[in-house]
Amino acid sequence: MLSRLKTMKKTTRSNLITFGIVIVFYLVVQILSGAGLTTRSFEGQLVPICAYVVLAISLNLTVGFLGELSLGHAGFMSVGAFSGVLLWTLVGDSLPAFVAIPLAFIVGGIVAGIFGVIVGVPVLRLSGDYLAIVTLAFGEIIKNIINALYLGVDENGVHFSLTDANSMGLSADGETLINGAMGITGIKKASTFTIGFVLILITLIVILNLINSRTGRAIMAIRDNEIAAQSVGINLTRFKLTAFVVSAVFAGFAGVLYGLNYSSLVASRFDYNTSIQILVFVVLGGIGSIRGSIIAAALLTVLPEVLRGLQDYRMLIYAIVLIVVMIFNQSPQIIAWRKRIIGRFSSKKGEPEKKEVA
Amino acid sequence: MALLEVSNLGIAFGGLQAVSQLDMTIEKGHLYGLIGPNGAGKTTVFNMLTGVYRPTEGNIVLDGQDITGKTPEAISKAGIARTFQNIRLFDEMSVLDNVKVGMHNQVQYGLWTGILRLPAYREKEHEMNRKAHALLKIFDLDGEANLKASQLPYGKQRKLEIARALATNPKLLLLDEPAAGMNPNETAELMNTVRSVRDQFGIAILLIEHDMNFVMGICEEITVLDYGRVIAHGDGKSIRNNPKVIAAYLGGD
Amino acid sequence: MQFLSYLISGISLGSVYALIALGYTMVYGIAKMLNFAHGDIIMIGSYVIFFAFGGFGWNPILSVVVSMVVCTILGTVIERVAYRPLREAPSLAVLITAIGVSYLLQQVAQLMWSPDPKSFQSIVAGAGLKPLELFGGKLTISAEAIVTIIACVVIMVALTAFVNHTVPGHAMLAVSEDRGAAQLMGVNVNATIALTFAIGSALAAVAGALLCSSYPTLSPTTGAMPGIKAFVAAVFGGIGSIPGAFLGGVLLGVIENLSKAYISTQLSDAIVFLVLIVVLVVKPTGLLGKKINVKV
Amino acid sequence: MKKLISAALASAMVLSLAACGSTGDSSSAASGTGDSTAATAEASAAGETTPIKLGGIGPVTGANAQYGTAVKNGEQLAVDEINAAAGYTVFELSFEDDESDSEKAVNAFNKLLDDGMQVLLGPVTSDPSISVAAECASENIFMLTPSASSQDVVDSGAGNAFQMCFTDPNQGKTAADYIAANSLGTAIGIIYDSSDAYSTGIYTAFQAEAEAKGLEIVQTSSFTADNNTDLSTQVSQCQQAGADLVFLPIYYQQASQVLIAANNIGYEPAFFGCDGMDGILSIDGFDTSLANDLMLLCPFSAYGEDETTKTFVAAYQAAYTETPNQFAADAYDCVYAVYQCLQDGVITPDMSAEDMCDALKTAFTSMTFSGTTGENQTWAADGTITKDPKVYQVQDGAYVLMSSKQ
Repeated sequence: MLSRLKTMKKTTRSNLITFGIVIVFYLVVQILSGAGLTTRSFEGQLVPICAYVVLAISLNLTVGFLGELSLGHAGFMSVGAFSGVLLWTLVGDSLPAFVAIPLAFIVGGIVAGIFGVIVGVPVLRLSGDYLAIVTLAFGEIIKNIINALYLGVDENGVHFSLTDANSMGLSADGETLINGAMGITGIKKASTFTIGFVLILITLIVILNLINSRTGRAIMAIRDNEIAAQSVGINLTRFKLTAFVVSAVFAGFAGVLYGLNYSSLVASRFDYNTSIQILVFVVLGGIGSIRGSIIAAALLTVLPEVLRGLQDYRMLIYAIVLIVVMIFNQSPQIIAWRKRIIGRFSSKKGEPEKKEVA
Repeated sequence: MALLEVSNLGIAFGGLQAVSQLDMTIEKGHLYGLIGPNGAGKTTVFNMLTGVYRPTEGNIVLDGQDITGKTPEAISKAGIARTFQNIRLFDEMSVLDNVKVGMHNQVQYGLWTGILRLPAYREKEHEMNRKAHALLKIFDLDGEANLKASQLPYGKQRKLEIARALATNPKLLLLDEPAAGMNPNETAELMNTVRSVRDQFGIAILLIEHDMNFVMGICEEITVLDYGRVIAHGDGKSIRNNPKVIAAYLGGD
Repeated sequence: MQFLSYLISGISLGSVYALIALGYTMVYGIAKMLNFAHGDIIMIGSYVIFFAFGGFGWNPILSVVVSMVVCTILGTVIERVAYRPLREAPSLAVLITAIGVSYLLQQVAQLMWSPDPKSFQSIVAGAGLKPLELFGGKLTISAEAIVTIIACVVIMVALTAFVNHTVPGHAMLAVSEDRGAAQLMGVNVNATIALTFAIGSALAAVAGALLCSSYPTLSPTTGAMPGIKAFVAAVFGGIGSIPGAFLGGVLLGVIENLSKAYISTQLSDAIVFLVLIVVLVVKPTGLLGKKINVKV
Repeated sequence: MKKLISAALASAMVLSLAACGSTGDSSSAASGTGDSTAATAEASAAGETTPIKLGGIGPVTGANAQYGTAVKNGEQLAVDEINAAAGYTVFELSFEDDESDSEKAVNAFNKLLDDGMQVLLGPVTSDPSISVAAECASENIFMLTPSASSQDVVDSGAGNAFQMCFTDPNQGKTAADYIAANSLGTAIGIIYDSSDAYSTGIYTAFQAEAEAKGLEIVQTSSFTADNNTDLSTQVSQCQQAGADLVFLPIYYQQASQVLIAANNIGYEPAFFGCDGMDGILSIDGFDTSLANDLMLLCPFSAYGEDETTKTFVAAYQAAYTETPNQFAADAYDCVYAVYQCLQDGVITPDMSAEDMCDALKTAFTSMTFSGTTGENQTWAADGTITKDPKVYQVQDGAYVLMSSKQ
């Protein structure tokens, strides 16, 4: 087994390690939890961690593999969450959970994917910072509109309004489904760590397989050199859009997972700050490194909770940690200095290893 | 019928006529040189042939198919591949993957086949790997298959670019200054490689090159461009002795 | 008449965006980074004025100058400590660091000055300027609006002149075109970028003074949303272009205010952002942005 | 290798921060409640009972930090007073930040439960409260929110969540009734925050009730958290529509902007706000003369003459050098409401959180509570409060109770 692990392709081995980390983490948590060794606080963070991990992996597809900066990832999370949760509130009581929950995820993913196409078609004509700002704009538009969206049903059918609740004209026994800025309330919690874990596995399988396929190579070729990619016959629009939409679909899944974890869901939660927060996971974990995204998303979600003891200084310290880690990890001078230090310890190993593509 | 027929090709950028009235015929399996002083419009011709620029006049016919003004993607599919003056590799991808990207339209399978790892995936990937390794072997790159493209030395990067272009299974290969920055030994080696590629794959090759020994030593037919116009055409010997060409290169006009 | 009044308040709001956008665009043009913390420097500058002018009762001009000095020092220190080590790192790394700095400044402000909002006393009114009444009082233009618009135009012209006609300005242009080449030509790149941050931050102080004079609520998050809008404005106009930032800012303010007045107060942001997207899709480098040709 | 190092570094940082965090925690708690620590020592020496652990949740960082901070201060003040009066630690309060976000609020709730919280006095804002109320329902924890006024909060709590403040619909309806009964305006303009649950909730109920009472609404303008920099357009719209009363179901921060904008264009309608308006007179730098004649429907007045209010305001000013607003007052009352149950023997410190929840639910629905935010307040079984609505008018920088015809 071990010898096989050594001889297999580097990429495959790296991917297996990533899966291994996720699975071992899940098992350890389950065992500890079964033995009553975990705190509520920790268990409560597991579902959001899973959601952020999925978000970070999916954003990494856009940022790390397609090479485009998106600042609107929370927008896809938002439409996914709202559509999935809406479906859940409608059918959650009538259908068995094992049907209704996957259905909510599918609906959330599809709707997010549709938005991915709507946003992607105009956005992907742009590049660089212009693309970034337009994705940010789309995210804010989505937030703004859902914040003003009122949706309800009564015996006369579906009502909606973009002004206020009264102008929906619901009858007295009508039910408000989306209540503008108050969003959806009274959601029956459905997310569990196991669902989150399964979602992470699916995300990993799909995205890692995608990257290591013809489509993935085309996407990375576009990232590395658009002109050369075109010259070997790659349809830029099609593959850019593929990456963007797959990324949006998984953001939608993550949104559903997140939305089903709380009894209320509001659109303002998914603002540009959330998009940036996800981007921080990706950058800190290493652009293009799936495993890095997973670890960074988990650590940075836990960090503010660990810092609770600092009371008012909590977010201050968080900000400082962010800056310091960024400089420590990314500054060329400090990386060189770090290498010297490490070199001193591992100089016996002989010549520096040639870096291979992970 | 000739492989490539270019007639009356021209392009203007704003008011500037970069290339005009270019006629060129390349036969199957020929080694063809395009030379001229700096700024003569050679790379512009390449860019029109490969669809990077849309010509403002004239026609390009490849193997009986009019490809004038088509997208780079369509032209690649039609059978023209190229390398670039300033090397354009997929730097962060492995040497092997660079070549496999070149096979994008040769060995195909869909998104879902890749994601779900359907049986076709294994089969096609295997085929790609086999072909890619064979190509790399020709350029003596098979030892570096798993390195990042950007980690290759300069000369090998040029070779990798040619290998990637060949992976698209072209009828016509355009090489933009393939010997730039190489020492005489490397150049000589490259000449052999280019010849053997032509022989082995039976394709036509059009190349831009400043190294006259290279061009004269390898090309069966040469067109000379100056200020966007053809000033001479013929075999190496006739070009070498053409007074217009000498004048253009010495700047005596 | 009512339309005119909405238009003018739109131009006034837009001028504030433009002032902030000028700082964004300068820094972007020269240092090639999106300084997300710019809005928060504005906030700090506004607090300085709040205490200097409102608290200690200093002269309004003096208060602004003090705030400019504080912001300049702050901006330069941030550049030196947080951004310069990442000069050669991927641009995303600097972006994230800038976001970290933004959080940091907000937290510091909250700890120092409490999260309670302050009501900012207009320095314009404090300087004794009165609103302008036109058409027999049917149209009132606030003194703040007039000062903001004038200040914005003056600063834009001054910046353009500085960049085009002075030695440090030329150094900025050189660094903006090609950092490596500029260095070879003997331009001190670090000093030039530091200077850019200094100027951008001084501008932020002015922007803060005028922002809070017109819209008087001051809290630790005051700078965040205007900062984002100004960033949008800078891109709208063509990021890196000084007149573009001005044009983008003013247009953004006008569009925002007119859509509030005539379409929907709730959806004005969606409309603003939609216009931005349409403009960028039609003209991918913004209204006055330079087209970048990639040489093949 | 590089990644390994970074990961190791990151975790080391987290650990070290956690370490200094916990020390920081204990020291800050000690310094924050100096006399209560002394009291603890004394109490344990005297063999007194263990303290009841109260938990608070609210935004103390981020855009809504001023509300959370006021609540935190109000709760802490009440706890300190009670402990000092009793001579031992009756209550122990831990207050956790939620940045006004559901996710963080539920995290905070879980943390508090881990730390042995028995009663929850929070959260402060509506959306987090809805999520936390659902947790309280499933864990059987008693929740009393000082300020989360959405009807959905008590609905979500399924009987475990109680409010110290009016529900939003109740405020909107009461405001409309009051305006109609006293003929305060004939043409009504409204400016509300459509991105805020509190503001939208009041607005919706107000609009419906105004229609029922025959009040004419001539202009409805809104803003969102993202475009509230400039509110002059909304004010102009009300002026244009000829509104003689502008209803402002918004927080004091934006309300001050509305008043300044109206003053700038010489627009002088009557202004009427709700409890979120309270605090406007203590905004640093605000020219309070602009608020003259402003009316507000608010259960609490820092200028009240009754003994409870005077004691509270004086103590609050001494502790935090600012005038308390209704957030602080509601929070203060929350602690005293629980204290009343303790004194009545309804709860004892050794009870589990679940038992305490059951006991408090019964007690709250049957008891009468008088505090800084009203006399003889009672709770319905669903958790909503009933108290006398009071309308104040600002006169010379203080509130004056308006004579009401209801």
